[in-house]
Amino acid sequence: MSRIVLESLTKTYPGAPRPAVRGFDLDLPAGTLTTLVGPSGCGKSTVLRLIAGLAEPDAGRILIGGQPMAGIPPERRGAVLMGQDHRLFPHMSVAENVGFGLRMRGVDPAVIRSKVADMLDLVQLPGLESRRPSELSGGQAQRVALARALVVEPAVLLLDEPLSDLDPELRLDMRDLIRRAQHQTGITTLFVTHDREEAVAVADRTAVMLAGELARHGRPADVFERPLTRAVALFMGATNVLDGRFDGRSVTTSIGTLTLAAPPPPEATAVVIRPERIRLSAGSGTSGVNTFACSIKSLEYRGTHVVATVAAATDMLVVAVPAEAAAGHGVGDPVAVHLPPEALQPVSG
Amino acid sequence: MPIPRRIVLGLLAGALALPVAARAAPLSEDALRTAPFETIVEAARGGTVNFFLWGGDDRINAYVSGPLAEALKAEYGITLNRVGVADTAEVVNQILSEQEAGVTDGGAVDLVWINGENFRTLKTGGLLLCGYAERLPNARFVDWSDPSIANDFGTPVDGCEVPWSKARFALAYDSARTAEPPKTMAAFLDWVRANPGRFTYAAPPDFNGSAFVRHVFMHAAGGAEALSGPFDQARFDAAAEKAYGLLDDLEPFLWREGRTYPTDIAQLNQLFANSEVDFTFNYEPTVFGAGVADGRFPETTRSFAFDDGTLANTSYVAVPFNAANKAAALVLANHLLSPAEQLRKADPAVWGMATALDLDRLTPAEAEAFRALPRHPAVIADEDLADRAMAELSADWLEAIEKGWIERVGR
Amino acid sequence: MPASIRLALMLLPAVVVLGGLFLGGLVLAIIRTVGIVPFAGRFDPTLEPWTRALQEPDLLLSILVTLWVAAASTLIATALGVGAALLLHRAGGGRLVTLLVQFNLTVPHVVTAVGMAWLLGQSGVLARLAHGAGAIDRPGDFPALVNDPWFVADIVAYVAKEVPFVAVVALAMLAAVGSAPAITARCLGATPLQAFRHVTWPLIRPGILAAATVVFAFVLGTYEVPAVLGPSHPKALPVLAYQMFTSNDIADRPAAIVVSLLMAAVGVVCLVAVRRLMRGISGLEVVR
Amino acid sequence: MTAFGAALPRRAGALVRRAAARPQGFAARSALALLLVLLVAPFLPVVVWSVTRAWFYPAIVPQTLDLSAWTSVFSATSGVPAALGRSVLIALSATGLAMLFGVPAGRALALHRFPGRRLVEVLVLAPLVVPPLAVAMGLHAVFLKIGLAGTVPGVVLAHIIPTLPYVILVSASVFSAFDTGLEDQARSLGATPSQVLRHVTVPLLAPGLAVAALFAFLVSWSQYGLTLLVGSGRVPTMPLILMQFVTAGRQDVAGAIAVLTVLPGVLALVLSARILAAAAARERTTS
Repeated sequence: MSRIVLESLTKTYPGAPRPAVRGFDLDLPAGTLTTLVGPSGCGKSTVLRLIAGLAEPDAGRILIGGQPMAGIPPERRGAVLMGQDHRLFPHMSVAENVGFGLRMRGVDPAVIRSKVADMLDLVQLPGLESRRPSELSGGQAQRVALARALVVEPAVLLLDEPLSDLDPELRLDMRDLIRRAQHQTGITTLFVTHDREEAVAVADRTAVMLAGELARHGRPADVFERPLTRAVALFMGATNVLDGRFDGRSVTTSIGTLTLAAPPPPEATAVVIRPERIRLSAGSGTSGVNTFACSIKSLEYRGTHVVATVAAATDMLVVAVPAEAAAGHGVGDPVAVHLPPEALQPVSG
Repeated sequence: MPIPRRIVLGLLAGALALPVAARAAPLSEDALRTAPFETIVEAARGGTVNFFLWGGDDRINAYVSGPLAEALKAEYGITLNRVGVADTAEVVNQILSEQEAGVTDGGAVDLVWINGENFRTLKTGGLLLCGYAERLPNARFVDWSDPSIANDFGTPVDGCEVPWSKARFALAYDSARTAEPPKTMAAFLDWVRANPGRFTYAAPPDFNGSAFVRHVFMHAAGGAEALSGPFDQARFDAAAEKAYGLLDDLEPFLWREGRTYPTDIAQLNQLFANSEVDFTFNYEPTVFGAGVADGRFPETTRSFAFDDGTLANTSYVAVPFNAANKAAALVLANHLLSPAEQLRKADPAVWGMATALDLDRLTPAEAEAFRALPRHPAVIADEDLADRAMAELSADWLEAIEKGWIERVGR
Repeated sequence: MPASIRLALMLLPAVVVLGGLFLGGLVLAIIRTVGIVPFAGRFDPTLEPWTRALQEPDLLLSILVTLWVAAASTLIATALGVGAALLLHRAGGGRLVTLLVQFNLTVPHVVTAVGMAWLLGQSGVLARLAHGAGAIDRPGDFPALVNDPWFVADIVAYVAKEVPFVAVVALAMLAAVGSAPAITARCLGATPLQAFRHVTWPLIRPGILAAATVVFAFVLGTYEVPAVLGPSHPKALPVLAYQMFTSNDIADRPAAIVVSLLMAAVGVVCLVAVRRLMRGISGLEVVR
Repeated sequence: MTAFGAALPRRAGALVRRAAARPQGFAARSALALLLVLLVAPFLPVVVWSVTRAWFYPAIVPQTLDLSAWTSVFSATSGVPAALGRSVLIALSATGLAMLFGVPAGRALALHRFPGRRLVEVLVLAPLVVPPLAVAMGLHAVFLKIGLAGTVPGVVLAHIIPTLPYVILVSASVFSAFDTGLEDQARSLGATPSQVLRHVTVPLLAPGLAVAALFAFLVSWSQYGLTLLVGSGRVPTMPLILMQFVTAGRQDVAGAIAVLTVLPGVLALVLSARILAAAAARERTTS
């Protein structure tokens, strides 16, 4: 159980036009599970490779348990990487795969056997020792990979999109398993994902990474609800961004003047609101604060909910409405939208 | 880095490591020419001698690597390393290459079986150790005044090589197919014209094919005397006109109408053995006996020489200027001349190559042993050959004839 | 270790070895033909070896027959090799069949040449069978295939040797392409022949052409096969070069190098071609 | 046809398909058989000659069984056993060195982009298409000067020229299909670089590397001209000894030597086929 500190990491791959990671700072308290979320190609995996020692940073420091990692080879860092592709060694049995790290450390075979059995119990695959990787299902393979990573009791567990190749059902199971295993072992874990829901679901802390830089870091709910910057907000799914002029607790936007729940920070340039936080009501009544008349431009059925695009003044808003609430509406119907002040988040950038 | 560097470097060093030959303290060239032979024997003891010779006959190989090597080891403690080559020209080439590369000492070749233009090339290039030959103790059994010993294809030997064997040209036929072979060149040529497709000869510069062409040349020139002595362009031109004309006219009657020729004597031998043609020939008639014994020729093979004369030569051993083990080479050259070793080599059961010694210089018992050696029925009697022997042309003549053949007949 | 140094260490041994031995040897050969032998400290610039070699009366004919043998062998070997691969691919030839096809890969050229001489010669096995069947009387009645000016036995020997090589490459290409494209073509209405002609062949062609180029260049430079099976005249280029190199006349040697350099020049033309053809096959182009 | 076949009961469908496939299968099999005969034919007289002598035209079958060629080949004075050993030593050394130099280079070419890549590729491919005679003639003088000409190490070095490109090409294609993530994974799990090599890279690539080694071995084993020139005729390998007896017209001895010359290559082929088959079997049983 170790604290991991990343200090202004920068890494540029040879021949690449810009750095994959730039001035990246992150503090992972010991024993926590942090998710690192960002779009594809933002440099998340590079951060993991840098921590694992599979790539060397051009600048910056990595501290694991207070130890600077510069020049320490991967096998001596105690940081185990587990990827989306389970990367089980195809020429070894499940037991040999799980026991690999221990074998490399010269651990007594009897000890290896018992630890392997324990780990397979933990990942709920008891008795599969003699199987070959090719005889496993995708979910099983991923569990074996998790067991293989955990068995060496690493200081840090680095998970690189471990769920993205799994079916939706399995994803949830595996997510729970990872969460449980992390709790049980207390291994400091960095979990990389591009799925923002996953990112906030399992984590103690969530970090958002955009274009090689750390954009936001905090408790999952904070990051989700209070993105602080336009880019983070967009990435976290706050589709509606309204530029505006701030004046005390009100802001003038293209759809009208909105009232905020709290005074905005001075650097705020826009407000954002998530589609599911906007309320839609029939008719054109515009009574109440932050309520505007609009008309429905399109309706898109999404199963659990309906996504409505509404025209409000000169702008468009995207609204997510529970399916049954949307039942009475049709394209072209006049409606009223209400933007609750507490759901409006001022952002900068 | 998947492979530790020290392993790579270690293997590289291993691969590049040169074999360091242990050598006895070498005698100077002068010492080799002047010192008592015992000194040379002492200097050679425990050493090695690399003997280069044609390696395509397992009987020769077995003789050299077997009894000869054993005798050298037993008597002098010298290890004989036989190096078989496909063509003696390769050895000449090796020595030329070494000279060109500036390898003036520690050369690969200690002793080489050689004669003719190969000898001339090395001698004129100054690439041989000279002046020791007649000083070898066993040199007293050799008649150095015999022109066929003193001149190697017209090149004076000058103590630069030591005679080993004598050879005379003979033709072979299959008595089951050809009752009575034509015994003069004129009759032979008539036979060829009368039996189209049943004769061919190996294309010069094959050693034996070239010898056959020289026989035709001497016939066309009206006898060996016309071509004797040093090379003369006018005499050559006159003879060439007739000889190449004759060979050209012969082509339609040859195997495959003379469009192509066997490239070496082995091919001609196979054509003969499989009755594709009715004659083969060789500068060393014991080959016919050996060939019957090892299944290369039919049992009914017999041999003969032209009544109007057959070429004779001597083959020698020589020591290159840069030989690494000159003393051991001299000891071996001397040993090859010993009557006992010459007798063993002349035995058809061992090899059958005719001796280079002058029997008159041996004890009567020794001489009798040579005369009493058995003869294979396929091999022409030595006295039949000796009667008809003609001296070889000089190497210049030889080269001009070969070159002319390639240009005028071969293509 | 920085990645660039690691990379250099991976490449360096091969580059040094090939650069030193291959390029070094080639450069030494070239400068020697103009009279420079650095290791013997000789420096007498001259073009004599070039004029000597180019005046060699058989040179042009030798070049032509060598090209003829290489072209004919390559064409036939490639066609048969691809055919064998298709058959093996389809019939899924057992391990034994595959091993037998590959058997010739293990046979040194000199052995194949010798065997071919004994098989195809006018008194060889086939001639004897023909005699046994009453088709010929004397060896001379059997067609002259060995040592003939058309190099028939040479070509047959190369074909026998190189078919397995082409087949192995073609099998690998076929395995890489898989049967899906051809099946798709068949589903779209192509006949088996059309499917091969328009779909499978274009996909495997680069590999086949590369293999054919290697075969061509190899045949161009091989000494032992024409030495055993070629006629006394004209001589294949490698035979001519080797005979000149081992000639008793030391002045012939740089000329021999000129002849083998001419051979290499043809090889370089092949290299340019193969570089174009190699695109898309072999690991060289598959870069992460 | 597909729909029809699917509608039939399973067994009947299989019969119909087999019947439809038969004429084609027969033609294919006959064509293959014919090709096999063509490929193996030149080797048959070689084998027959090794156990007979005096086998003259027009005899189709040799009149005598005679093993004296084998006796003579295996006699201590023939030099053939020594040449066989020498050939094996040379081919194994050349293969080992070519693998040592070539496998890392193949990996670099398959997995990395770097400046000068094109040049390296050209250098690697060049020995495949430039006949070795010119190169050998150039090397000859240097090798003589430094004492490598006519020595086994010299011949081994020369054999690296034709073998290395094959090793690099084959290993490049092997590495291009290799997931280097497995190596990273192993490092991350605590394996040192040499442990990764031993436990992950080599076992996984063994089949491909076996093919590379087989090619190298066969290429070296088959060399004639290079050995003759660089060896100055003093490093008699099996092909050289064979040629000596061929040019001497000793078909019986040449036949026996030829058979011996083929054996190690066949052995290498069978060995690598077994490695490949074992790898394939592993894949099969586990899928």
